[in-house]
Amino acid sequence: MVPIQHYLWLAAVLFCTGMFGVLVRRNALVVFMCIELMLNAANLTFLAFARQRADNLGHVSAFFVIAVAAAEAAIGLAIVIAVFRSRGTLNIDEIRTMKH
Amino acid sequence: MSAEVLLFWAFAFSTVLGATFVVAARSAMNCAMALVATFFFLAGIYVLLWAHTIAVLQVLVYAGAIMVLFLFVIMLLSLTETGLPRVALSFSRVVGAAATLGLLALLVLSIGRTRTENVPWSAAHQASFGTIRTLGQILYTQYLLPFEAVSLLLLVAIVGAVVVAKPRI
Amino acid sequence: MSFLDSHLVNAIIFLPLLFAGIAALLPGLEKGQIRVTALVGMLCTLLLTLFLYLRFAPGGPEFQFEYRARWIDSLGISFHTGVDGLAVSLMLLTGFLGPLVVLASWRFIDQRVKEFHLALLLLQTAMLGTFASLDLVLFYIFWEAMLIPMYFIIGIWGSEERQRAAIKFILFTLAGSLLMLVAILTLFFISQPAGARSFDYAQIYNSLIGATRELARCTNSEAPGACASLSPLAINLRTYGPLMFLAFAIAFAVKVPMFPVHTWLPDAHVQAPAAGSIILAGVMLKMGTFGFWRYAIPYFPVAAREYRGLFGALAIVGIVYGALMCLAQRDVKRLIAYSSVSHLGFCMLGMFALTAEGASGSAYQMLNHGVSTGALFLLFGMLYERRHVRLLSDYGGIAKVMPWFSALFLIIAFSSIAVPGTNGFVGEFLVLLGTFKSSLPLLFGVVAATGVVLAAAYMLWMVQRVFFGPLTHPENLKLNDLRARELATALPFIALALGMGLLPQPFLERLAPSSSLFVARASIGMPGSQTSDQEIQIKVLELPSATSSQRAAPPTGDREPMTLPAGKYLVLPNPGQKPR
Amino acid sequence: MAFSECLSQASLADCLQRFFATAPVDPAGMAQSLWLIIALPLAGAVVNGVFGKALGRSNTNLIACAAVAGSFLLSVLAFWTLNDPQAVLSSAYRRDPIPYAIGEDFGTWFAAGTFRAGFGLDVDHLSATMLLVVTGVSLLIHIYSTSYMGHDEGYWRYFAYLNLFVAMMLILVMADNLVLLFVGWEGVGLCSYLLIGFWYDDSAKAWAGRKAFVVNRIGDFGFLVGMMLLVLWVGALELQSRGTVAQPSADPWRVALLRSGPLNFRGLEEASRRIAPETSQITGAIPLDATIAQGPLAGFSFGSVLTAILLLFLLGAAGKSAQLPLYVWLPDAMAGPTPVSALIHAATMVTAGVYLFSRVSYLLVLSPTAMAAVALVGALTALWTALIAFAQNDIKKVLAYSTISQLGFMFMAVGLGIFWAAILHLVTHAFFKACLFLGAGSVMHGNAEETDIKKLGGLRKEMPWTWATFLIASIAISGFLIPLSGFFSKDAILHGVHSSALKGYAWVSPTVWEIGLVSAFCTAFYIGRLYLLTFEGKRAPDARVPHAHEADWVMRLPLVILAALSVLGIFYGIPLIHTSAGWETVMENFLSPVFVTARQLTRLFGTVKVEHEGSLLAAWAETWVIALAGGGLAGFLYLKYFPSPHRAPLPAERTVLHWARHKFYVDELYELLIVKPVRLASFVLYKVVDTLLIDTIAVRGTAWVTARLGSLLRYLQTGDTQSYAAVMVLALLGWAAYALFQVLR
Repeated sequence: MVPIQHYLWLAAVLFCTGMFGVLVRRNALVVFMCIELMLNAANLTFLAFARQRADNLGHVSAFFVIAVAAAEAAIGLAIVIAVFRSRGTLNIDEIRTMKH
Repeated sequence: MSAEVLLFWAFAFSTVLGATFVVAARSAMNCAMALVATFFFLAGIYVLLWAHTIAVLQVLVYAGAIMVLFLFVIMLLSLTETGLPRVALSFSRVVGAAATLGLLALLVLSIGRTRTENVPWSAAHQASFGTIRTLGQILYTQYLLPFEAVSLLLLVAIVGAVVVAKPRI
Repeated sequence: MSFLDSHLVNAIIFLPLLFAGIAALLPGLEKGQIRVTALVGMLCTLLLTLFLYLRFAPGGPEFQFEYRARWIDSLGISFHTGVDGLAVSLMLLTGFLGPLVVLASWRFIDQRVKEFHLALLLLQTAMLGTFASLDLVLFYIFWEAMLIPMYFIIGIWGSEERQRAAIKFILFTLAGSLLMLVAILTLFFISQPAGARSFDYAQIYNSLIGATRELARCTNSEAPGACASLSPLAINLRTYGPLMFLAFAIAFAVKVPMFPVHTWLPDAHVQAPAAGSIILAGVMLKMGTFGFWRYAIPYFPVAAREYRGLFGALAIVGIVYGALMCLAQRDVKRLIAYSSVSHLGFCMLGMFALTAEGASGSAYQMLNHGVSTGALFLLFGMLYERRHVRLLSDYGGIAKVMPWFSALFLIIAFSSIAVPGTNGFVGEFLVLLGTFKSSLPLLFGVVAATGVVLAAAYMLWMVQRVFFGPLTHPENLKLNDLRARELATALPFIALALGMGLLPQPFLERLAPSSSLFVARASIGMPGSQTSDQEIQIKVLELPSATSSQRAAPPTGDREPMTLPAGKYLVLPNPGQKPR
Repeated sequence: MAFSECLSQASLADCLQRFFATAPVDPAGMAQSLWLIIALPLAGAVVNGVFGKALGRSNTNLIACAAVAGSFLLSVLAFWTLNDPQAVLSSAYRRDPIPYAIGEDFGTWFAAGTFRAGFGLDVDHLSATMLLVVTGVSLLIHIYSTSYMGHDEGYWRYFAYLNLFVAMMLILVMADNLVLLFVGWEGVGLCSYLLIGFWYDDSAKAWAGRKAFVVNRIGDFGFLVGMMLLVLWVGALELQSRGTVAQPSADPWRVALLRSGPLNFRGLEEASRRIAPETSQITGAIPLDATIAQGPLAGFSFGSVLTAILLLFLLGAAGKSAQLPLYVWLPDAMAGPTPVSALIHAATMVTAGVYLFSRVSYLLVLSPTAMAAVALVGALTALWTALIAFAQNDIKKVLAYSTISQLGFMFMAVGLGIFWAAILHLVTHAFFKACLFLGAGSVMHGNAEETDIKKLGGLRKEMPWTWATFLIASIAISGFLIPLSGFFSKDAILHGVHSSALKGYAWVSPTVWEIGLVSAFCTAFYIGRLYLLTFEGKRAPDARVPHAHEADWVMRLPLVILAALSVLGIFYGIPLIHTSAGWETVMENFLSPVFVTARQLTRLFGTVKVEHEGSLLAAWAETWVIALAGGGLAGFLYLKYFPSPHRAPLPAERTVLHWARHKFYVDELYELLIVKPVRLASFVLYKVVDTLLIDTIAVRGTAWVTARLGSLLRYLQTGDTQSYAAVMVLALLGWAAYALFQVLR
């Protein structure tokens, strides 16, 4: 019987890894992937608690998360393509359009 | 040391390993591959949590659809070996990394401190838990509106993706 | 109250909006259609306002044609509209200017015609709403909504320096109105007990009466114990009343504009197209005086009396200073703009005289200025349309080539000089009389009267430079006189300028009750005045089908004075005196 | 009863008496139709102004003249009606009806608070006299103008303005309250502005118009403030005297004050009756030096405030009637067409000030100080401008200064309470000065618009009609050779001035009298000079046209009529009527009902003491000698002027001439002291306060500071997504730590 803490620990580790990636990597695509990691960490937590409380709502949430992740990926990748077209690079350091 | 525990540790270890690869790998292609692996292992963990449906979805949607999308993009932009230098140190990055580690420590600490006995595992497993039928029932009755909303979201996402990605329609 | 009475005001307010919707559906290239639509909309509004004006009973209750609907109960905001004598007169003025403005820009505006007329119609709705709203939030919404279309009208269809002028205009006004917002919120919180709070104009006022009396008693008497036992509300008023008054006052003073904060006006006027200038001078400046009249002074009479000398002095400085500025101008539109500063000085002076004559004169002066200065801008707009220059030195001898135009301009110029028989005279005479009758020093009146001389000096100087003398510029030789459309635009102004000068009584009758009430409220608690709460209380409709019994509107009709709902009043930190 | 059958019973004199003393129309009906007198010219103005161009010249002339003729006839009717004993005005302000007056209140004009101003017309003998003068002279001048302006393409504007002027003047004359009078007061100023600048494409002329209006406005400022103070004064009087009467509500004066306003003339007259010296025992009367208890005027005494009010009115009157120090506009006003100068700037408008003071005579006699001021202003003006008139060479300028000087005479009379004499001189002056101006007009007309008298001369033979009428008028004004109307009216003034003393200002009347005599001498001199240089001698070598042509009969007719009138005016000036008080002139007797209150108050307060030392005949002789001397000197100097001045002027004379020719540099002085400083102040204020202080430092400064602060904050905005994310993480970390801390506690 694995205690729930283990699952949570795993989730925490995944989340932080993903976040680390988001913060340090410079390749926009990789940053995206790391975001997916974080989402999965969230999913894991949901499911763990769902399992613990024997409550299906956790699954439902996870379901929605996946759906949203799909949408997000689609848009995000489209943006990546667009940016690459215009800038010819995915290096975040060179994409500073938020600065005006 | 039951099979469950054994499997958990196996999956958990490989998941973390995969995640580390994702963050660490030089070329985007490798990252993607590592991510696929990670998703698979996570799916296993989900199974351990009796979330069969989600596990299946995980494999289908994530490992399947989304990652394929990623790979397509990578190939399309031919980023395969044009590895950028992995990290360029900058103030914000250092701070961010430090903060992440701090957060990790904090989470681990707090999770460890939560006492188990007042959060016991629920009673014996009922057959309906986590099955597609139950999920379907919930989704199509109680959560119909969010469900539809999500479908709409996906539609918008598709259209948006097309609009954004295409130079001209 | 019949359906018509209760919905007439709303109909007036939202009719331009409706037509804006129609115009929005028209294709942008169909300039003619759009113009006609806007014109028709404005005309319908004018007809309705005229109907409202005639239907308004001078002897009746203070606020008529009320409409009140539940809106945001949780915040005590209700959709409450209604008109008193002043509001209905100013609405008539607004409605009157509407169609003329559309006609005035018939030829001049040729790009973005659709957007322009949309802006005009929205502006009309916002202005009418500002006059008619009886709920502070509603008022504030309309008040701010006014800025946006005007910003675009100046910024898009203006002349060369338009961007700067538009930004200056909006920044000045916003700076003021944000202060006002703060004051409104403070008022909302302190004036009424928790749970019974409302943004309703009347309820806030009625709940302030008692405390104001206490405060007046305390400030009037030198006895040491006079301010001993003040209610928490009175203490709040004592500490924060002046601040809130100033917040309101600054917001309105910018709009008026009063002396130190007037510099946005010339720029805005010079840059705006004729239509913009007409509305700006005709209606928007009245928002400031109207605000003083409706909100700043009645809500905080004690504070207002405290600062009376200051504002009176500023008004007089405005009169003389504005006139002197006119003498220094080389640009016709600037000159007219500064003359507005001078004229509105009279409005403010009459208001702060706190006498019936002064108040009536001030209110009448608001209408006059709308007509006269509006007409000046209109007429000069016609000239500008032909020559596209503004400097005095670019004209001269125009009377030779445009006799009709010159005749009309001369008449309006004299009405703005306040020659007896034109509208200007009645207003200025009453204002001066009120000032002399008031407790302000006699010198105020005397100095204000010098404005009469200066007005003649600068106006005739302008007329001289533009219309008389030899035709020096060859471009002016081939100017053609007014077309039928332009004549039709200008003649109503002439008719009104003379009509309001010879038969002012119909207008004054409607203003009289409001002005007497205004004076009574402004001089509440003053040694001279013996007005009972019952007389000065504002009686409005109850909130329909009140679910929460607490937020009951003050009694309508002649019931016994309302008793304020008991409850916990918010007590702000009061340095100095401790609330008991 | 018909005239004929009357003759069968009574003597001719009685019948004439009775005939003229019976109203031709029902007085009440006349009163109700008084407005027509104003409406006719007003309608004419509108029609001519709007359709004049389309109507054509002859129609315009017809309409203009017909309108004025109509109101002239109505005025005659009104005048006639007044003589009827049953023409009584029942004023709301007093119980007993007022004899020899008709009036009608046409409703409220505007009202606010306790103030009311009404459309009320009120005709008594004073107004009626003015009515006849105004409408009569205007009619003649209209007729004259039809020929004079015969070739001007702006004829329709001209007649529209002229009609409008007549209407405004009639409002001024008939108004029954000060506010309505002010309408006419400013209205005539407006019309004079329009007519002076009639030829507006000559900027100098247009500027002259503006100068006239602005200077008038300075006067009107005084008038306006005076009115305000008068309202306060009446209010204070009402309040203060309230306690002294039995029941105020029954007092018609108090009731009417609220119902018909405080500025009604009858109301003011009634108010003046409420003032009494503390010695008298009149119930409810307030002593003049009582202090005002409350209100804005608290602390001042009624007398002092009244004096201030009257002095302010004096400012107004000085503006309108071109007295010191505001006379400077009138000479420039000669830029207008000559008939306009004759009508507005000689006969009617400029006399408004005299009319005003006669109107409020009952107030004026309450304040000796004000009276002294009026008299002195009049005297000084008379002398001052007469001196300037010496050296002017422009025929119209000479007449203009002579007008100012004659107005000065009227002010002298008003100032010493001899109102009837002032009005008499007003009437006669209207006749002969209009005649002179029209004559000058015809001279210019016949000499190609030549106005320099040094370039005229010898016109006697070429323009006999003009010459004759001009001569008669000159004699009338100067009293040279034979005494005519002007002589008697002027002498009535001088004699009255001489024989009356102001209370507290005993030195005033002798001073004024002497100045008056000197001015009379000057008058005779400059008029003689004008006449001689223009008509006598030989034609000037540098004349524009070799031979002047006489005007056509349309222009001659008014000249003749006016000349005749200025002769017939004599009968108003000679004491013909014997009353209890002794011999009275017709005018004095005729106007006595108007000034009855003033007389009573004068007697009550002893403001003016009249001691008849010296007989009238002696005074006449004296004045006549002076006139002869002046005229003689002129003749000695100028009779042989042409073809060339036979002698060079003496050095002293030259300096005098030099100063006089430049009008003593008064215009330049005003320019330097008033106009320039105001302009400078406005310019400096605009540049320094508005542009620099407010706009640049305050507004732009704020903007600048804001911008700097903003650009400082920009450094935080790197635009690097990851650094933003890092910040988020930090925040997350913070919250997590906080949460944990909370959990552990």
